[in-house]
Amino acid sequence: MSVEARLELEALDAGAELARFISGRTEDGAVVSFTGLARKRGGDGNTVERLRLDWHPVMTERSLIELAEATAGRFGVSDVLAVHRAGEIAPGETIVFVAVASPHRRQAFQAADYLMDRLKTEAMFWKHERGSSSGRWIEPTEQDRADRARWSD
Amino acid sequence: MSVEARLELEALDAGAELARFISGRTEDGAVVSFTGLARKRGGDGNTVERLRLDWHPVMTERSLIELAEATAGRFGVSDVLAVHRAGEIAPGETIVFVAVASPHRRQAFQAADYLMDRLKTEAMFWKHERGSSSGRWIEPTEQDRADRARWSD
Amino acid sequence: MIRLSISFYGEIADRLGRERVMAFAADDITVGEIRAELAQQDEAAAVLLKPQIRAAVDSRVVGDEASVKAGQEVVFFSIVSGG
Amino acid sequence: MIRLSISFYGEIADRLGRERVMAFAADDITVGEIRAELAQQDEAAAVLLKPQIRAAVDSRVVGDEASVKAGQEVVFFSIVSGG
Repeated sequence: MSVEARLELEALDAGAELARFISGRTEDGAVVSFTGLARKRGGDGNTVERLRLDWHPVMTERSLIELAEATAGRFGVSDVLAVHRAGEIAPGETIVFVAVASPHRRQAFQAADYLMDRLKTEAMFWKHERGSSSGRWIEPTEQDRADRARWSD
Repeated sequence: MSVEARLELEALDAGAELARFISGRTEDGAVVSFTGLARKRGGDGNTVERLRLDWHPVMTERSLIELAEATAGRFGVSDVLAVHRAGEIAPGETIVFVAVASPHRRQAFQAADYLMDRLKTEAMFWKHERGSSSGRWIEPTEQDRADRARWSD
Repeated sequence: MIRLSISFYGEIADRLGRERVMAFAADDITVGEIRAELAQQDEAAAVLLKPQIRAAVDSRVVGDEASVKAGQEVVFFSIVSGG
Repeated sequence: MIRLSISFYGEIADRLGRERVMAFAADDITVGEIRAELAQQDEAAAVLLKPQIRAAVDSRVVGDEASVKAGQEVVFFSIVSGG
């Protein structure tokens, strides 16, 4: 079992990450990935010009590693990869890429779903949306908290 | 909403498919993908040298399109892509790639999960595993049928 | 009399071959009658009487009551599995 | 007397700045006491008294009872959100 989690300050290339993750893989039949993209429209309906993710030099990457490890342990999947952007992000760019490999698909789907729910509410980022005239801080939504609460821990 | 489903007789490049699928996407925050890989070890535990997927010249691709459309309609997601290999496949090669884009992640996860359950049991392929000494036809497992039965239709 | 091209997919192709061209005395015939006729001619074809072996005519999945005319393509196929 | 570097992450950084260096009279001090001290000095810092503003000392998330010594880094942060 291998777990890789890292912070990416430059562009995150989801296609290349997936290609690398599946390369040479002959034991696992199933790879589920999640790609989170920066949306042009913010939670308040206004156009987003720039998303900024602040991060802490130590705690942020550590939170990614801990969440990826918790995921691998809980679902007994083969490998977990989590790559998360930080800094300034334009609409359409990839914010987060998560991939899980498993011999069977059910566990891979569940693990990726779980990891995303935890990243949304527990990864140590502070997210700020800037529109043409104003900015606002983004916190996990009620839906994010409800999604997280589906898992008993 | 756009639905794309196609049969691939040559190599299927999951990384390139994902890169193309997310490119220029600024309305959808969530892309879930599933990549199915040919495993070295068969369902009976023996080493697989070659997987062969037989297909029908008309019905197979149509079944992919119908399943992708049913998925898009059921979950109201933005876009669905399904690419399925046919012919001779070596261990480690990609058999199927599915991607779903949606404004929110819950629907994207559910739609990809649903589409895979239906592809496993309803896509019109006939799958044959060849080992060093013998061959066998692969049918959906009990687990595949149970997974399919989770969805009420 | 009609001549039909009948093809087989999946496990049944191992027993029956990929394709047969067959002649039938009638002007049309149902899918169920084709199954019965083949099973009578050929011991291996008894598998066609099992309900999990489905049929298609001109690339549409049909039931045993479907009638087949000259020039139509008949397919019998074993359980499918994708992904 | 100790001098501490205190940094702020998330929404509270808009009100309090990214970092402050502060001196305290005691040799050690708890996180809770730091919150109270800051809130007294600065009206905007009253936000630090809210329970959703968490604290970390030397990159470990801690409770208000945690004690801080010279040379340690203190972080206060608003609600986190990834993905």
